[in-house]
Amino acid sequence: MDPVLEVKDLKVGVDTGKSVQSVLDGVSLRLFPGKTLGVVGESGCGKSMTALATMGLLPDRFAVTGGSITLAGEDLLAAKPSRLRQLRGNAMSMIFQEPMTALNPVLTVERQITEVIELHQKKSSAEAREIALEMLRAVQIPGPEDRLAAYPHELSGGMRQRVMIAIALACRPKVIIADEPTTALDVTVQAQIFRLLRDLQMQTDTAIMLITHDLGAVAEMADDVAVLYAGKCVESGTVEAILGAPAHPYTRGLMSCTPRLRLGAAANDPQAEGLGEIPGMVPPLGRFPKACRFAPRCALADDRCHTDTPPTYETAPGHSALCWKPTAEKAVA
Amino acid sequence: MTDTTATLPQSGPEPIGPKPAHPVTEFMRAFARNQSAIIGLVLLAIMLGTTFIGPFLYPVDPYSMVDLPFAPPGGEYAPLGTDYLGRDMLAGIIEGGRATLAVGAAAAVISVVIGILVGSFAGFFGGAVDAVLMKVTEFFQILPTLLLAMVLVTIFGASLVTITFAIGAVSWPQVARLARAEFMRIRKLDYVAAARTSGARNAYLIFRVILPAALPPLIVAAGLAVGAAILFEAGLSFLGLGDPNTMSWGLIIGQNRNYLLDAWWTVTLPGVAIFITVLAISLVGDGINDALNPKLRRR
Amino acid sequence: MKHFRSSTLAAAVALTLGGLFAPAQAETLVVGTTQVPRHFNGAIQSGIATFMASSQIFASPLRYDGNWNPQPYLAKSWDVSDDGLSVTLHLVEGATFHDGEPITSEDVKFSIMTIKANHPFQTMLAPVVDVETPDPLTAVIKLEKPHPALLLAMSPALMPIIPEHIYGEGDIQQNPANLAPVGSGPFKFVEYKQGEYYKLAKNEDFFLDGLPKMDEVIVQIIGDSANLVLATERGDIDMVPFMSGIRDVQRLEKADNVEVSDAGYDAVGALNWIAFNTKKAPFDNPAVRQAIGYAINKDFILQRLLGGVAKDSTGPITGTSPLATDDVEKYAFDLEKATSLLDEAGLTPDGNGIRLSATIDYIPGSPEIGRNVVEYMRTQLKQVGIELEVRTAPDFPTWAQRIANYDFDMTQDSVYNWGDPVIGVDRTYISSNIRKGVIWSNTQQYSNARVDELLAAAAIETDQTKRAELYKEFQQIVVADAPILYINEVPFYTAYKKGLTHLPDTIWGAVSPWDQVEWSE
Amino acid sequence: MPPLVKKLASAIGLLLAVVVLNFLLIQLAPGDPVSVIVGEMGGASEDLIAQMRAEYGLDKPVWLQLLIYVGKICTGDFGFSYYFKQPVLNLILQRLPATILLVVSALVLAVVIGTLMGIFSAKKPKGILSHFVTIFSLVGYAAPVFWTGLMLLILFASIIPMFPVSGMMNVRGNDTWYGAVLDVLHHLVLPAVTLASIYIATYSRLSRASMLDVLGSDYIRTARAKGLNERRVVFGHALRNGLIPVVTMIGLQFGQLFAGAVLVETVFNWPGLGRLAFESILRRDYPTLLAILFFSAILVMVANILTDLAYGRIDPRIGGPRRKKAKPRAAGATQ
Amino acid sequence: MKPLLDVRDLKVHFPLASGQTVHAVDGVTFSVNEGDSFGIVGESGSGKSTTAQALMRLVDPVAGTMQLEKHDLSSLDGEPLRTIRHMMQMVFQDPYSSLNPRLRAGQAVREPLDLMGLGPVRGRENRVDEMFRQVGLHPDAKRLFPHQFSGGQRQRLCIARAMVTEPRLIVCDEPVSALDVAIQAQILNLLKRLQKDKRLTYVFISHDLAVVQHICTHVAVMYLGEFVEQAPTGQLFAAAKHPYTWSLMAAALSPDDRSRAGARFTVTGEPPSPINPPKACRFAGRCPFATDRCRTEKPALRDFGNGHRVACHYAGELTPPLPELAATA
Repeated sequence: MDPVLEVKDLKVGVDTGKSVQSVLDGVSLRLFPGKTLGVVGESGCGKSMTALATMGLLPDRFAVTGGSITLAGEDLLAAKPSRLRQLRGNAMSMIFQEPMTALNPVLTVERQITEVIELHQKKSSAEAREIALEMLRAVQIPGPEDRLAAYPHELSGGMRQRVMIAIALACRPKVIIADEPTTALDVTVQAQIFRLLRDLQMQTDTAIMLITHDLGAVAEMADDVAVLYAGKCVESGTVEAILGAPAHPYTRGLMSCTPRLRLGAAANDPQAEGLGEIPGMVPPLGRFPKACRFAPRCALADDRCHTDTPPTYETAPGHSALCWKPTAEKAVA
Repeated sequence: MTDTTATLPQSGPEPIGPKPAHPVTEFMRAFARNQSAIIGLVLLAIMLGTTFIGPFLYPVDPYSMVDLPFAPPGGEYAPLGTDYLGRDMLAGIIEGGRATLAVGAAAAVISVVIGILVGSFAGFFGGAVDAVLMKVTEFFQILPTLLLAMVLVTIFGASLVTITFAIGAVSWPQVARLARAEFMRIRKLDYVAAARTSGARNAYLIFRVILPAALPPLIVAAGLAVGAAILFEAGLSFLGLGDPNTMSWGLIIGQNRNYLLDAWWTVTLPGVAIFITVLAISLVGDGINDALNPKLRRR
Repeated sequence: MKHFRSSTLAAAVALTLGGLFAPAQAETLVVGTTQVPRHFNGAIQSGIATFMASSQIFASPLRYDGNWNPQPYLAKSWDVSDDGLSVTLHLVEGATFHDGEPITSEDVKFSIMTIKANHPFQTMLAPVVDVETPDPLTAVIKLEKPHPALLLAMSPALMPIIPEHIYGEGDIQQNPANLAPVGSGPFKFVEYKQGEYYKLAKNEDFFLDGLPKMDEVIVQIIGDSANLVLATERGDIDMVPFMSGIRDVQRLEKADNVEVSDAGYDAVGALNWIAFNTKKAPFDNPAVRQAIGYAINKDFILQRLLGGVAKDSTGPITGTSPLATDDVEKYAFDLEKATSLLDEAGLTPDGNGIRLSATIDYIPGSPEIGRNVVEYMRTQLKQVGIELEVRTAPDFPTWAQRIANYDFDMTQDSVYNWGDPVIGVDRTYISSNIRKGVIWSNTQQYSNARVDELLAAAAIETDQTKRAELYKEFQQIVVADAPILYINEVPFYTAYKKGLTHLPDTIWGAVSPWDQVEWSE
Repeated sequence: MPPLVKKLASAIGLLLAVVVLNFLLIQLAPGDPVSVIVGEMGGASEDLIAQMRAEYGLDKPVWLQLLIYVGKICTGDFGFSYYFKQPVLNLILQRLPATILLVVSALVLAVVIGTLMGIFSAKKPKGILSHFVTIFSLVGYAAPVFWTGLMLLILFASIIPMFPVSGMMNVRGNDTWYGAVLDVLHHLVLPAVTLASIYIATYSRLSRASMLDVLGSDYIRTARAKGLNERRVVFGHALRNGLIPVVTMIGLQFGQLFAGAVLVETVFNWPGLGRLAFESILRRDYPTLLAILFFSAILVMVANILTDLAYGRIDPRIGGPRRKKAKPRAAGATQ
Repeated sequence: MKPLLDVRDLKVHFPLASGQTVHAVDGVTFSVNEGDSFGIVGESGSGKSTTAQALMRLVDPVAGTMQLEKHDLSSLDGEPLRTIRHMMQMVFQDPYSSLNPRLRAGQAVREPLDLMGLGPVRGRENRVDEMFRQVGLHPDAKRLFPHQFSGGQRQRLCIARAMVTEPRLIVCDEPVSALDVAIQAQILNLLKRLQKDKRLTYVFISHDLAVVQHICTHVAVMYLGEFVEQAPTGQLFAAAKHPYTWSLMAAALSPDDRSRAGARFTVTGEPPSPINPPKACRFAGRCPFATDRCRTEKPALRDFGNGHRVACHYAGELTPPLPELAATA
């Protein structure tokens, strides 16, 4: 099967006025129809930049400096701005983190949904309204007829995120990029949103790029995973491979840092008490180590890690890690 | 104690974290990048220099007649011409600048002090205090400022002091609103709560914690208030309510207003002086504002 | 700054716009003024603004020519009894008010009694005891003593004949007809747009045949004199009476299509002077007052400050009055004399060369004759060691309050003669008119028994020559005593569009009927 | 609508305060109207003065004068102008339309020009255009308004005589109603532009700041992610949000606009309330002055209420009719 | 043993401009023993942060008592309140806004000592150094400004500031929810270590069950201003009895466990507004087990032994929809 979206060796830099700093350095991702790719990492690792670069919405001073992004065979980096506008909201759309601020406060729900339909599908406003209503039903908003005339502030956070999803799905895009779509929501609502996304994905065969810092969310949603660290994709593979047998020390560190809920009998298991730690923090832009970027925080790092760029090590077909010692797993955690 | 700390990673004076410049440095840089703000700063320096160093460089008595009335600029005795009494315009503008700037600065200080007091108490305490203070503010805002100032000056006499107080007394509501908004915003920040839990009294919270944080926009407002007060004074003088015994730019305009058609310089030149000064203040104010605006700074 | 019409664009735009807004040139007279009338009833209100309107709307028993000669108006003739105690007016026949009601002697009586009771010029009709009306066209004014000023007081500005049937009821001060007047003058009132203009229309039934010439008179009120000048230059305004701004006069003199004339206005007699508080040391010493008189260079004021436009004033009676004399002390500029007078008065300079510090006030509103003169004096008197502080009043009431309550050392002031000295001159000098709190009374608190005597005698002296003699002595005393230093006559000019003729150039200037004003071809 | 009722109640309270304050202020003033009238009459006797004082009620105690005044205002009687010899209400109603016309046209000019300038400079905050806009808009702000007026007057009424010098209408009259309208507009140009010139900077600065804010917001990113072009992003999504502070400012500034009108009306001889106010102050015509302050306060309040209504239309979060109950997030209860 | 903190029937209401009242905290009762850490878990709008603020007297309760040792926090005010503030300190959620940007790190930590006049003036600087070391910061960092620290380091500073007065009680309001997972682990471990070393007492607010389980000895589950269930940690996670607790547990995601994906127990809807909370069971509207009784009758907080209290009419009678709990039930 061909990937619907392929990011190859993407490089993004930011012009700080004095020099161009690397933000993303050779990120490669493949997104398949009907599948979900989880992109994980701490803040500052370049997850959102990857998403924005794909959408062609990089902020001022940020620019793609290398690599390619192909959407259904079309080179997005070569596309004209007008073509990109045609694709945005149509073939690819995006869901943002903050449903509170991502909707225009002064426009009705109807307007915000129909706008994208009228723009890309050249429908009349009556038709667009029908589709909008359909979309609201699809995202399981109760009383969709009433909600059309509502303003965002009249909706709860979960409802707003549903509206965002309705907007994103309105033109049946091939790809949806969901940038931390549930971070701002309560856990019970997060569960609802994830379920909804999965259901809709099954119906539409849309590919989803789920950007998250939460390995739990990855486990819940993703088929494939890419782990980003300091602008590099340090590990990628299927969700089973990565969560089951993480190869990169960073991935393993993240796994150990995540507190697990222990229910039932496990609740009183004193063995599970400990919480792992990754010392230090993600290096800021422009201060990325030269060789392995994770080396300063890595307990396994030796001199080689600090001096030589690590190779891509394929632990299994489709599962690769950017590390000198991918097999030294489990030795430390 | 020591055994636990030993195992913790010690973050040294050179934290690994991002090392942004100090806000003040950052601010200076942003300001320096703003060309119009720099132009404003230069203009302001020129005007201040003219006013305060001018008398030493150009020691002509602004009150004495040096030439025939209405001698045009470029004349032998008065480079910028003379006014209706044959007094030197340049000396008048140098002399008038001091009063004008003094009125402007003093009135701005008055309005800013009242405004900050009212605004900070309203914003800090909220509730009934806020309601009462804001009613008072609203009350002052629905009265046309100039009219009110005219009444005040008429009642208490046209002297620089009363004019200054009148201007200050009618222009504080804007500052108060700004201060209130800032206080309301900042008092919700956790570090204010933290200071309270650290045992800070209200006065400490208001003046030592919140006020310094609210100050930057208020400083800009104060700067702009100086400009506004200068214009205000000019307006009063134009209407004949200026202090006749102290030369100010507004007074020069007001007194020569009737001769505008025949002696353009008598009105135009002090007008230009006001214009440049207020323009410079505004440009600098805008520059500070922009430099303080993180959204703009990042660009 | 001459008109800059060479710019084709500007000219084109001006033409287009001018075409759009072209005025209807039909016999309309647009008069510009800075004065805002409070209302139009000159029987109870003084001031140029009201007089100007009132003189057009109301007719009066007499009117004057340019040489102080009375002319018939509503009264086709009049007789003064030999004892001077009664004046009989014979009214023209068939004259009517604008509402068609005939004018009778009852209206004359009503008007005179109303004026006596309400007009601010209290001395004007004070000797009138009664008006008898033997028949509708005859009115006999009865006086308690001879009153030679009466004839001047019957001028259009001062004695409008107002219809009793309109103004007779209720409090005349609040009569609505004050703002919508009904008179019998050459023009009828049409409308008053507060603060903008008032419009008058030709009185078709005017009792003087063939008059007025104009179909319509619009008096446009432009508060700012610079604007008025601009508008006149542009030709928006046909006539500007009572122009006193020196620069304005000079500017309009240079304008292509405008003429400026100072004809008329003799009777108005507006004098500009510096008054002393003669009860306050050291100004209670005539020598000090005289010293200041000698220390001022009046020539500088007249030529430089007032641009040669204003005439010198040497005494209390306006120079053009038949009762005036120039045989008085002239106070020629003489600093030495000034200093020696000051020395004599015991005012010696201190360490800083200051002999005396005093305040000087001025009437707000007329900067050229007020503030400028005073500012000049401040600079000038420094030379003789007198330090003046100029006190500015924000508005007229503040100034009036100070002066009327004797809270001043010196003040600039301008006071009008209004024709006969009895009306406008006596009030300043008679000791019985020292009335605290009343402005334009004898606020100098000047008191001289001989002056009181002379003025009392002159008020009832019917022989013109003898009367002039009495006034001559009065003028000499007052000028020598110097409770007041006379600076200049306030210049009144009329600016008008070329082609306008028969302008009001009588002794009353523009506060007389404009019935003969017309456009020449 | 209870909020509106509340607003009105508060407005009435404020108006009452305005009346009381002004009355008390003016009591402090030196010189009463009788001394003015007497002065202008050329002097009068003590009897007449006393009589006039009684006539105008000036002999009563201050508090009684105030009570009488407040009572009369409640019945719509604003007293009798000592100076102009007519009911104050007449005077004001005659002048009010001119002022409203001037102030509203200036406001519209300032808001439209200022906002457009603000939007353009917000789009490219560091561009040449942005600097130009900043400086240009500040020209009007930094120059004293009367000075601007005088300069425009000389330029466009004398040197290039395109516009009339003063007044609101050609006194010679107009033949047709449209001629009259054009004539008024012709007279309006210079005063309105002058008055607007002060506020263009305010609005361009404000809309620039708010547009900068809005253009950086999440929902603008959403709009771009929808594939909208820049024009629709700016005018369809950003503008309405960016206008919210502008609308607030309109309400807040109305009082100052009115104050500016005092100067502009004086310069251009515009027959409005502002000039009347100036004349009344100089003439100590207290009833007129009080009524002007009162009416200007009403004007400002009406402007504020209109602003609030406009607010509700622009920003659905504030005011306006609600179909369904919103779920407001409680202050302090957020986490 | 007398508890260190004893809260009874605490209520915090906020009036709105519209005249309505927000029932942010509506009668919560709990006590915390010295050395324990009491977790309050709930979704946004549940009132858990307001509870924390009320404990710190940053907001004023409308009813109830809060006894900290011998002091009744709810009745103190002004100066008396100020003088006991050193006994209780707070760590805030957002490390960026909880440090005054104008104070150097050292001043920030020292400020409580100066303001409350704690300890000898000369010893204060040493005390600050010691606090820096305890939270894992080098004392040389005292001269830096907050913006020169990372989020995790700032949170360490906040912890140092909270501990400098040697408080009896530290209220942690979501201290790690703004941090990345790796930093979160560092801070959690630090808090835990400090507690163990210094026998600190925490009230720990969080929306994350796993975090609460990790750090707390007792847990209360809060919903719409009320506690619906509270118990010692082990007991709660082994045998939760309230459907709402179950829904929170079910919604928690784990990287280890993909099995429940898709088959997860979820409740519908979102918490209703705290302005007019339902009169009866506040969770009834979203509860899949709700009956008419739940919608009309307010469930009492019933004790199931060992301090396990549940506010549900059917507590103990329902089968948990979570396999782990069902196994132990």
